[in-house]
Amino acid sequence: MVAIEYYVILSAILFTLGIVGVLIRRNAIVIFMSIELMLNSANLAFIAFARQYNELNGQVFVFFVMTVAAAEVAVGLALMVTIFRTKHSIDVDQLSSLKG
Amino acid sequence: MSGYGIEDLVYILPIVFLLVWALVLVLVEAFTKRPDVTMLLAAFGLLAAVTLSVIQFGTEATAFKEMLTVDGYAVFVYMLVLASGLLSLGLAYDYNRRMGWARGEYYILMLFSIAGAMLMASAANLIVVFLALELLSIPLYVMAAFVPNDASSEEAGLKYFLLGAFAGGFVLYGVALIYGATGATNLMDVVAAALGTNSPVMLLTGAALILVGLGFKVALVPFHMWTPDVYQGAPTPVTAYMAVVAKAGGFAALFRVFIAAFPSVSADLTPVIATLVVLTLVVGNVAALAQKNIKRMLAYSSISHAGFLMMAFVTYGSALYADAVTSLLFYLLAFTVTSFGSWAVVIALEKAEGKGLDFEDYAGLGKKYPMLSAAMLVFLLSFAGVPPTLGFAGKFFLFRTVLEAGYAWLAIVGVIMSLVSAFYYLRVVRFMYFEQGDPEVRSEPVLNLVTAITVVGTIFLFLFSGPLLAWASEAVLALI
Amino acid sequence: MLLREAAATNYFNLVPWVVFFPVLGILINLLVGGRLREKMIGVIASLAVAASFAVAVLLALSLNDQHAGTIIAFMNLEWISIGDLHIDWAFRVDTLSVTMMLAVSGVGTLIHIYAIAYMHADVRHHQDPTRYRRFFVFFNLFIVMMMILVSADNYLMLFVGWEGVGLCSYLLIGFWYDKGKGGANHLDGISNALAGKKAFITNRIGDFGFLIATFLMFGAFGSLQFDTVFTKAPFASQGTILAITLFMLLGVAGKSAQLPLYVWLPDAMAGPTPVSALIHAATMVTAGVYLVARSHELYALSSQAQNIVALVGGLTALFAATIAVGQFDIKKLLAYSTISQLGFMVAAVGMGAIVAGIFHLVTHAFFKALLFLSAGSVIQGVEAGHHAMEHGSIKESKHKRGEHLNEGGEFDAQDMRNMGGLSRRMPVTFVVYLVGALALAGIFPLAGFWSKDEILAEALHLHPAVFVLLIIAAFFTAFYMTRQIWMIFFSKPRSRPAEYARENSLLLTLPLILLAVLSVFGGALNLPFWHTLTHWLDYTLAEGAKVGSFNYLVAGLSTVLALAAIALGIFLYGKRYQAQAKLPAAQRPVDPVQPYLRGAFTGIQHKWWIDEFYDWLILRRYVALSRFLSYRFEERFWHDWLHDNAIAGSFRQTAHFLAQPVDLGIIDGIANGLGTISQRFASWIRRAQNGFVRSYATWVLAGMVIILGYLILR
Amino acid sequence: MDANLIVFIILAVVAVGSALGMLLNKNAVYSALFLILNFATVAVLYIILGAPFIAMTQVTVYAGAIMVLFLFVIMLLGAEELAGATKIDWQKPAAVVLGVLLLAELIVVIFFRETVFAEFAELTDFGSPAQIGRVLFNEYLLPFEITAFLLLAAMIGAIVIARRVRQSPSKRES
Repeated sequence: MVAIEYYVILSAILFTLGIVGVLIRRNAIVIFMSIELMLNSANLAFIAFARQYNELNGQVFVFFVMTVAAAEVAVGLALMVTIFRTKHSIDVDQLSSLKG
Repeated sequence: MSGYGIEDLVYILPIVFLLVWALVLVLVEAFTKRPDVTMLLAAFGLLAAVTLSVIQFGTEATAFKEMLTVDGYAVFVYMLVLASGLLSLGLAYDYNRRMGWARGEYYILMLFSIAGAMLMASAANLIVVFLALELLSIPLYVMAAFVPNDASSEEAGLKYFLLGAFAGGFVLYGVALIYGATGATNLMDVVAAALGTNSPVMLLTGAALILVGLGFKVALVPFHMWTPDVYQGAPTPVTAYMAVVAKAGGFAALFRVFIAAFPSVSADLTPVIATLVVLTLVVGNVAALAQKNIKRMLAYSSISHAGFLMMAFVTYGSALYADAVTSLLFYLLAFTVTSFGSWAVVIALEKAEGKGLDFEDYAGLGKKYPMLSAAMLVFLLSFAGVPPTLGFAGKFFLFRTVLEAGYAWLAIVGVIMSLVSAFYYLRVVRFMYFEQGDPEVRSEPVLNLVTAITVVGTIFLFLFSGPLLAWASEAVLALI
Repeated sequence: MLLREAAATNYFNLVPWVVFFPVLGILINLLVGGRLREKMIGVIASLAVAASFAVAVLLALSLNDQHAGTIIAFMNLEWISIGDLHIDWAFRVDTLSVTMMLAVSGVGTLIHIYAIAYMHADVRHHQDPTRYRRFFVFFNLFIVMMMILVSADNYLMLFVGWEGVGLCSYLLIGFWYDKGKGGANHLDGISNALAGKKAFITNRIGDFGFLIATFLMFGAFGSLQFDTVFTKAPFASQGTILAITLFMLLGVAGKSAQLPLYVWLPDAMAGPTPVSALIHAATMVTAGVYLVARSHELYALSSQAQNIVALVGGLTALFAATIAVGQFDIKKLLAYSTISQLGFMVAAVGMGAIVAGIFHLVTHAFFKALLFLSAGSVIQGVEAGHHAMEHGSIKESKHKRGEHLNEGGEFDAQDMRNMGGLSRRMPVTFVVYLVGALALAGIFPLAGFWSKDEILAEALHLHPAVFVLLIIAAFFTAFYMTRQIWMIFFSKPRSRPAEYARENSLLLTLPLILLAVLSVFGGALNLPFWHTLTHWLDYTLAEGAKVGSFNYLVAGLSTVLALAAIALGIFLYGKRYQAQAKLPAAQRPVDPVQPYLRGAFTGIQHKWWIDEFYDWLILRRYVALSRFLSYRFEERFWHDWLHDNAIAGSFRQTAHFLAQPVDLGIIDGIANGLGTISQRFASWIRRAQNGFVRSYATWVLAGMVIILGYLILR
Repeated sequence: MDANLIVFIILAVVAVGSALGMLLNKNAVYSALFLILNFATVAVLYIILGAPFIAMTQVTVYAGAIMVLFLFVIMLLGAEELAGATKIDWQKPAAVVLGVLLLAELIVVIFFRETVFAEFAELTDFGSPAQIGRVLFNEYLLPFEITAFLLLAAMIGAIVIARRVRQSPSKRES
């Protein structure tokens, strides 16, 4: 069996990649996917730790996170559709009229 | 079979009632399509929840297998956010009708969000903190983007959503790391496990991630940058609502989590917190000096108030934490009353969505609308911490707590920054009283009522700072 | 825990607000007053004092439950700490201080309201409406200082208030510093600036005494805190106590206008009438009485000191009452009456009859404020008549022959010889004036009857000599008030302006009516057999207040004397005055009493030449000395520096500094021109706030990385 | 080398590679497909870690439902690729540097933590639907209920935003 550390480090890598994705992509939908990747990496950590502690709490948390992700997707995609209707683009760099 | 009893529901009756009432309102709205009816019913629901909270006062219990703690602290925040909800309804009702997009869903979403804030104040389990945070935030994303076909509002909504979800990811990963470090997410178990280790770096990292995520919600520098943009773009009643309720919920959770779960690492975290406080105070106040739009100015001002609120936090690990929470709750109360008042005045002057929000639009207000400008003066003085206003009492107790804890330098920074803040508040006063202009104000009954209540509250409650403080200090006792 | 303590259930911790509310009024008026409508300035100032009053009421209610009162240290700050001297910025809440607070802020509120209307006319009369705001700022400042004085918990804080009220008094006496009558040291009036200076210098002498007393106390007891001083006093030597109390008496004589330092008060009437009413009748001048009452434990230790204080009070009471008989200026007469009544109070507290003294202090505040304000109403009524006459609405001969002009050759609206018959033209003022006069004369059942009789009754068994002095003074009191009433309100108008005088607005008369009500019922504070005030003050006074028995003999005697004096007054000033007025000027006596008093009247009229005596005794010596030393220095100092800089200059500078930069300069300057650093910083922040959601996220990440880096490397 | 480790390394490489693919691909549709691959790989890891039920859910709900929704929206909007260039040039280098720093910090934290993990025992029937259900509805009933309201709120919010009555400007003015 592989040590739990490896799983946690994998989850840290995925978490970081998710963060970097948020920072470097302009497409709002891809940014959002990167956030999903962040949540997913947390899920991996939860499952790994659940295995470590031999308890199912960590697995149950993953359920909740998935629900939250689903809820965010519903709202987020709706927002993006609306923005696209108004601005005909989902480039976040073009959403910079509010500043200063 | 499951080990749950009716008492679990009774302990959190205000929240249960509010959520069930929101469900009822979904049906009512679906079948009547009458926003005003929904609004009235929502107001009734909030009032009922306030009543239930009053009954709740004095309860000290955990509910739902230690997922929630109901104590004076939680009930204080319940009342605060419920009252905020009522004031927000008052602000939104006239505004939404004036702008022509009144919809009943607005009030329903607000009820969900308030329930989220209340859950945050009660949450005794990190996973509940996360879920409550989402329940608070998701309706807010929608409300920020509520204005149809308005680029600013939609931009605000999307910015808030993306950054909010981003910060939510930090909180979640923090929870995961704490779970990994301690094998628990329940605050009691976390603190018990943390006490066994002498330098729990993973726990610290988890705590720091939670601090970042919640710090984003309450707008601490450098996690604040969404605030001015979103406050400016969102419809003003929503801005007023989130300025208070998101802060109240965020701070309520932050304090409970840190005091209950992370006292063992306070020595490591306190310098971080103090640095965040200083950054927040300086950036918030200095940036506000350069603003010309009143919504942005108030946004930066609310950032600086987050700094003041956070100031109480430096003592969280010491024996003085109870005083810190007392000052926090009191300051939160002061901020709530003052903030809603000032936003009410902003709404009164807002001609169309996004119009009438520059300082120039306030020129001549003092001559033409002496009552309104006097009210604004009171709010600005309270923001600046000038007696005899609630804001003064809030700052006074806060600085005293910080001094007691031995952070004299921090108190000095606070005092200097409140002096700086006086300048941008007084700029508005200058426009109101010393500049020539012809502002146009709509007199709307509900809005006027909110202004009147808050202006009376700002001064009148100040006279009863003592009893209020006593109340807040009782609220603290059962925190852990 | 500290916060718990702050949240006590009573209102004692509100006590700093009796001071802060007026401060707030000042701030508001300074900051935005320039842009407010004139009335709003007055309303704000009045509200500030009313709020102070409300706080005082709350304190009184709390005291009702917790009689012992308390000492509230403001923000737990140690005010001064030099060597052994530790003085807290502490407020004393006990029945005595709260009684004073109530009187000061209560009467103060009414006078503020009165001043809203009065000063509106007054600034126009003097053709400088810009000073309206300044007046209320000073007026509020006075309340601040008076409140500090009465709420002090130590002699040093009391001294701060003491000096502060002196400063305000001095600023307000010289309020129209560039106006005023003729040259210096004129028989009947001196220029306003000079009057201010006179008050200032006379008070300096008194304050000097008080300061020495303070030093002595610190030397003897090592503290200036009241309780500590009183605890240690019994162990000090007789000589020390006597020295302290007598130096203190000098301060009392200065502030409360007692012999021999009373001379400034009549000239202080140069200030606007609300000032005379509030500062020079109702409140500030009673500070001396309060000081003795507060220090009664010291005086109780030295019977000689008590004796001297009582005699000074008694002599002053009689002496000033005789002078009052010969005055023609409506306000000066009241000023001498005030001195006389202060003599009553000082005599009372000197004898150890603290309650009687405070009781009279409170009732006197009611009826003397009433009299002054009514006098102001009369003056403005006559001025209005004069104005109407001069500006065309009445085309008749300009002046009636025999009108009394002031030194500048102008019509004198304060000279009672120019009045007469005003009862029909100003009915409200007449009624309230009459109430005030009867209260002052001590007619049953008005307020003055009860308080004055209590003093007399106490004097009878404590100090018979003083009793004699006082009862004669009481007789004179009733006489000169009758004289005044008759000269102002009855018979026919003796000048054309008096014929056209008219009643003032309700804003002006309403406070008068309220004060009249207080003057009628004020005696209820300490009626015989109930002794409300006695029991109330009992909680504070060390050896306990003695519940005096109502002395029917004294009451009867004083009433009979008062009625006799009134009858005599009516006899002299009724028909006879009217008849004499018809005589040719050469045969006409200056005053109806002159034929009876002959030489004595000349003495009275010249105020027993005290001013001249002082002039000869002090000023001449002083001038000779200074001439001998350096004429130029003297001239420069007294005239140029003190007058031009200290009075005129301070007005201009203060007003200028406070008004201009605060209104526009500072706020604008800082907000628009921001210091370069903060401006650069702000623009940098604005640039970072570039509107791009991704860069915002970068900041969040950067913050996270730095925090984690710190936590790992720590 | 342990066979388990080899399997783990292969899966980890696939997971990181698909994440990088999502990150770097210009086309949003490919990004979404890479993310689905990533989720599927992680699901396999879940199975190894004794969470077969969660793995199922991951595939059906996450990869199956949510990501399909993403794809649907991308196609609907026609937003596969964005025109134009970014206006903030320093964003990418800053992101990479900060990302590397964060990762380094996290790795340090994970390796230098104090809680030493014990060797874990093999369990039978760990992570089965029945067990998860028992924990979910016993311990975590309240969070479960909260998620129900969360979904409801999100649903209402999505409907409010997406199904707006398109008003003509003149109607808005009135």
